[in-house]
Amino acid sequence: MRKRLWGWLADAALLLYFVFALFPVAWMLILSLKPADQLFSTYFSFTPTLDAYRTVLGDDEGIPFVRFFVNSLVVSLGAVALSLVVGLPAAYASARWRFKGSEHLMFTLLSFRFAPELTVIIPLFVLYQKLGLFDTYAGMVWVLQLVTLPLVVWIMRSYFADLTPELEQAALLDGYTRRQAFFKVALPLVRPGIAAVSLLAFIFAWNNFVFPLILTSHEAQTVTVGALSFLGGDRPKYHLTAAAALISVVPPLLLALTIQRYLVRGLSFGAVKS
Amino acid sequence: MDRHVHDRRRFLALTGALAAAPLLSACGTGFGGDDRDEGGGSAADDVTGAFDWKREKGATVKALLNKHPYTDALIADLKSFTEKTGIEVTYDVFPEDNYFDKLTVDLAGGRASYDVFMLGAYMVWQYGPPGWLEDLGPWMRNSSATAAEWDREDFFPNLLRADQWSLKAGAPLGRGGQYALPWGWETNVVAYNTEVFRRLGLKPAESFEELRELAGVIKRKAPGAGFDGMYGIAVRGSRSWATIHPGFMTMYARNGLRDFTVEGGKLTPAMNSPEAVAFTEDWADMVRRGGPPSWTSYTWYQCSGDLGARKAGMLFDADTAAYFQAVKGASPASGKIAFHPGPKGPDGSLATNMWIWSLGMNARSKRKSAAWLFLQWATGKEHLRRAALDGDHIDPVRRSIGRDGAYRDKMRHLPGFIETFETVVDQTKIQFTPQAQFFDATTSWAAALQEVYGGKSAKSVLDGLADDLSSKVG
Amino acid sequence: MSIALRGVVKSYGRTTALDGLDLDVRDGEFFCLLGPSGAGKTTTLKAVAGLERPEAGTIEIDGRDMRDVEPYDRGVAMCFESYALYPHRSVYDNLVSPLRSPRHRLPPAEARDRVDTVAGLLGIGDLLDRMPGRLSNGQRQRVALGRVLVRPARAFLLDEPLSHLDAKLRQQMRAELKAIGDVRRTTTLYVTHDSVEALALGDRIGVIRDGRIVQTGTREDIWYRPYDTEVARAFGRPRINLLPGTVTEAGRFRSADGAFELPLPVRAAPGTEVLAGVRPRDVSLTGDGHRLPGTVYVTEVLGRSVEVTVRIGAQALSLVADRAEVAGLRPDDPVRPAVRPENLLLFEADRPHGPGRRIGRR
Amino acid sequence: MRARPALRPYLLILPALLLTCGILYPFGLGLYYTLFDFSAAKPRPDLVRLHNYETVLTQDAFWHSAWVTVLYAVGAAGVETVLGVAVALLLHRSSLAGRVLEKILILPLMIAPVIAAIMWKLMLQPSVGVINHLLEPFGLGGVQWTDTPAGALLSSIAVDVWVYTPFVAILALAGLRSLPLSPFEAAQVDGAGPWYTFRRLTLPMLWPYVMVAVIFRFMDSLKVFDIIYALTEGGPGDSTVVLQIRAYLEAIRFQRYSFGISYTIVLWAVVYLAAMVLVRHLGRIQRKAAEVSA
Repeated sequence: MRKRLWGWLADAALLLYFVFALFPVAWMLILSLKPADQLFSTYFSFTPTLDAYRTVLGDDEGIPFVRFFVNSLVVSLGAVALSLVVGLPAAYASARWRFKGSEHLMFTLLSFRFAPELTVIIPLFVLYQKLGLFDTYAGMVWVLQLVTLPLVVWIMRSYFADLTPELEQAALLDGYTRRQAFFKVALPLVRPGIAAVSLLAFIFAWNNFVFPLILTSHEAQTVTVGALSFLGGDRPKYHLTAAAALISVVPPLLLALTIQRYLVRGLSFGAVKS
Repeated sequence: MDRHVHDRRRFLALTGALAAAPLLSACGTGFGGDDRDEGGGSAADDVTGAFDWKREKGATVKALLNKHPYTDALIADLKSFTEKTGIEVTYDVFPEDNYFDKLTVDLAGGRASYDVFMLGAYMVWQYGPPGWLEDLGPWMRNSSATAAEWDREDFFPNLLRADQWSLKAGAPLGRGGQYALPWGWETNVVAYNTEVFRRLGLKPAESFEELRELAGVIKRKAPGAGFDGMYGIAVRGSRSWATIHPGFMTMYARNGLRDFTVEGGKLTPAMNSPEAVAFTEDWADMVRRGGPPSWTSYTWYQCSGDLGARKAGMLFDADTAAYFQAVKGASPASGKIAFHPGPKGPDGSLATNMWIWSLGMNARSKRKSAAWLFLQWATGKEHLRRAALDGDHIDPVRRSIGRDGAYRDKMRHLPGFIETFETVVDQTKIQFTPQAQFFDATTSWAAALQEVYGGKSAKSVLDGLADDLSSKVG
Repeated sequence: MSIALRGVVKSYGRTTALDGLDLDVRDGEFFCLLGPSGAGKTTTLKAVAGLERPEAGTIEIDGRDMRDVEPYDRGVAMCFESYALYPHRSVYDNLVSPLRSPRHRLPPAEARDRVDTVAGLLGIGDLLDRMPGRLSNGQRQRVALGRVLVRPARAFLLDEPLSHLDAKLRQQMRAELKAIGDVRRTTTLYVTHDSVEALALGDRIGVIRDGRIVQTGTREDIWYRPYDTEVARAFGRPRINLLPGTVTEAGRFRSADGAFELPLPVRAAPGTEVLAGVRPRDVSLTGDGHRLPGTVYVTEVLGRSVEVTVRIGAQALSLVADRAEVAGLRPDDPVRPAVRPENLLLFEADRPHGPGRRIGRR
Repeated sequence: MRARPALRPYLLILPALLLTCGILYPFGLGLYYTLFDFSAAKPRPDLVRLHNYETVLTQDAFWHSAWVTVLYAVGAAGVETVLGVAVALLLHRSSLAGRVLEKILILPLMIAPVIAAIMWKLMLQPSVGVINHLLEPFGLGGVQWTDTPAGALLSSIAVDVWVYTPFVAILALAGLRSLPLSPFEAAQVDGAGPWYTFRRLTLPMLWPYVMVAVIFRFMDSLKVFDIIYALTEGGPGDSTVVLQIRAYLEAIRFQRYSFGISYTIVLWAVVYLAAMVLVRHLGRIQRKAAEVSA
């Protein structure tokens, strides 16, 4: 009897947290369904409309949100892909060999993750203008490495460390080269890790705000900056921002739901075994 | 100075190999405007011959614009500019929250990403001294570059003067270069909810004391009279430079108070004079007794939004802030908003501070001639009239539009709008002392205001502020 | 193919795995490397395979220095203790993996034949479509072995291939392993911690301890002439009896408590502290030899034979006898087990820093 | 890949190294700028060496901001840890509700923090905000969330907690799922109570997972910017001016580039050191946890 009471209490507590966690999202949904003139005059009873979504996806406000959406996809996927291409070998090397400077390099990489964006934003702006990277996909993909590369290297390193080296050694003795051993044996076995880290890196790249704000203007601007663009003018159009934010949740959410199982594993591996 | 130069050279030699090209930009060509030919005269002098709108046919002008109804009106009318001149206009629009960050970094980066951009008159003080803004004076004066129909005399003179400065801290506006052109503007007055005034039998305040009283009365009585959650007066309160310049600075100036005193080119903070301290205390007291809850988060949007949502009885802010709530169908309060010049100072002063959305030209632009044609058109009678009538480009910078019958017809349904505008327009000017640290000074000022509102002694807070500023501005 | 290691040193951080190891494996022989865990057995194998790079010393295969020769160029096949089966590939794909590699590539049909042959040989022909995760330990072990056997190799390196199997299966596999023709013909370096396995399989045995080879020799060498008490203890179950005592003036062994004396087959300096070793199977209740007076302490049935522990003074001596011989014995019954002097091994007493070495040659 | 084996790890790491240098370069440039008195007012800067740092470190404003930053980081990371672990424990009981809720746990993490802060600001708005509207029936209608120094700091932390608690919870949940079963079975056989099991088994073994979350969150919240920027802009007064807000105001709003960047460099140094200490600590507790589960 007492046990069941505790069970109910626990469920109630959990429910309470989820109310806290989900209410703002629900509220955004409500906002996004409100007509403009009922934004502040109503709470829960209003005349629902999909106008906000039509406005955001159309170009009525002079804000090409669909283009920003595509930009975000290109830039985030590009950043994740580059991080994987560059980060996987590095993670592999640092997991498999102890060599001079590896720990320093790893830690420096990690510290990027925690570096204040403002340190680099002005130098980067100058640099990008000079190199012609300002407002380009390439420029965004490069700067987003600050966000995605440390994540990829640190989490994947743990995955590789977790994988017994004997599998690759067996491949070497089977007559494969190191490169083949890496691609045919090690890589397929850390696929869950790759899935998880890709999702995480994708989310963080997708949600980044400061870099696209300063380093893009029109061609490569992303959804975060785009969603905020609805807040100008005579009145802030919160319903449009809410709709834009909800639309921009779709890609990471789809990604997350498809590989949720991997995600939990991915986080844990990267976390503890480093 | 010599020592510095020496040091710098040695340091450069040491680290030169490390940082190569962008490093040069740090000390030389990149930041700031020192590679301009400053003595060599204006690019405007290169324009000769008869004026021709089609002179730059085929060129493209790039504009950076703030998300604003004026901007919407401009964008809607761009086609006619292209038809008239054969110049294409591309533009980026950013929300106001990030607009100036974007513009500042862009200008500081020393690139000509944008040929023309929107800016406030205050930004001239920040962007002018580093040489980022083109002096438009030579362009205006060159009859080969400027059409006669542009009619400089048609601008309200105080607006044109507000964008002129000699780039010297403390020097009054209206002298020196023309660093931007007034395009749209706002005067700061009181707007109020006629419904609650009628229900409670209230009249607009004529003095600051009455205003404070009135705000308190509304907050006490309105909720009981069917105005759920209504408070007295909405004024800005967030920790931002933008908190100072509308209502606060207007009332401050009407009380005969100054931000700085200038003596022999030296600026001394004056926001801690005994009169200023007393006024600041009164202002904070008004907010406490009749202002919005969570005042310290209040920006333009919260203030105007509350007036529209019938949460605020009065708004002491830009007339446009109320206008956008007052027009038909914009908000629950539309049709029930009236305008009033606001309380007078002790000596009857209606000195009013203003905000001017101006258009400026990038000193580094490579298409200045085309950019000038664009500025000329955007501030010209033809576009501004269309923008005022078809769009929401109100508070005209040109007298001809203020007198225009169609415009007056359009505004007439807003009680008191035109009367208020005409009452204050001649006394409206920039009440601040021009100086490059304007944003630092007003941001700190807003923070100080918040502290006074939070209960700290106004004297000690403002003394601290003055102390801090005197070293920075001095 | 012969394998030779000379002064090989390998350490991981602060722990030294190989400490100047010397080893010679002759062409075609089945060489067992025996030692406790952590002795450096696996490291030795991996060094030979080229998977670990020694810090010092040389490794030669057929007289050729293998420094900087990549693993896939060394022509050796290795079976890992962990089996190292590719968990994401089927048994067939695991087996055929070497034959698809650039080095050993065979046309698919030939590879298929070869895999079928090996699978048949190991009795795993019906497992080919399974994933390794769904196999028993014994099956995995066979697959691992199969992956080694499927390709041409100049040497097999087998790392405890039977250790994870239960006793019965291990015995069976041991027999099978030796019977496989390829294994019989090819140089094989076999690592184990099980002395029975080593004795059963090895043409020669190397005993490794703390990263060095303690003793190398045939099984007879190891059995009859162990290098020290630890090697002696490592071989034979029940374990060898090591009785503490001293050498008397007369060159005989006297037990530490003075309860008995034994004649010694070797000469040793009088007064030396020694351990006298005799294997339980070399002690009998009924046969000839020097008889020692004692009482039965405990008896333990080992199947057809029985281990009897006899108390002689303060010493315990275990012996193995037929069940019939001990049928009537009860604890505390007096017995007189016989030890033949020629079966006695004499060791220096164990010291804190190491086991006592065998005294004398025979 | 046919290189000398000793060089192999370096070859593999080379692309990352190059990219790291590409990222390091602007950092170096930023660092270089701080040695000058570079601002809009002074486009031809002079070398001032460490003068900017001297000014930063002797400013009351800096120490105030540092203090606020630490309060924020400790508060946010602390609450997120406790709440995240609690949520993970509750979800781990694997009721049906838990399994459904787990799927949507990650949702707040997917909304850009800056947008989350704006939405919260809207909800916390006292006059038209929905939160006070909902609290009104309970007689709590007039809460002025961000209007007092303490309230503003707490509100910002609350938004941080909303966004990032799922991050901690997911990590902790993953940790719980990967704990070995045998110690728990043993404890059950020994008749240990749930509290004892939690304190002596679950917590020590879970701690490394949680610690990683704490490190990430603590480091991240030391450099918080967007949430505060969107919610309070640092007000009221100076009560929520964290270091990055100050740096932003100096470098971008007031255009004292060198000085503003100096702020961020100091912040980075602090974060770097804190990370070093915490990562080392993490190594220690990982070893300890290994002992518990062994």
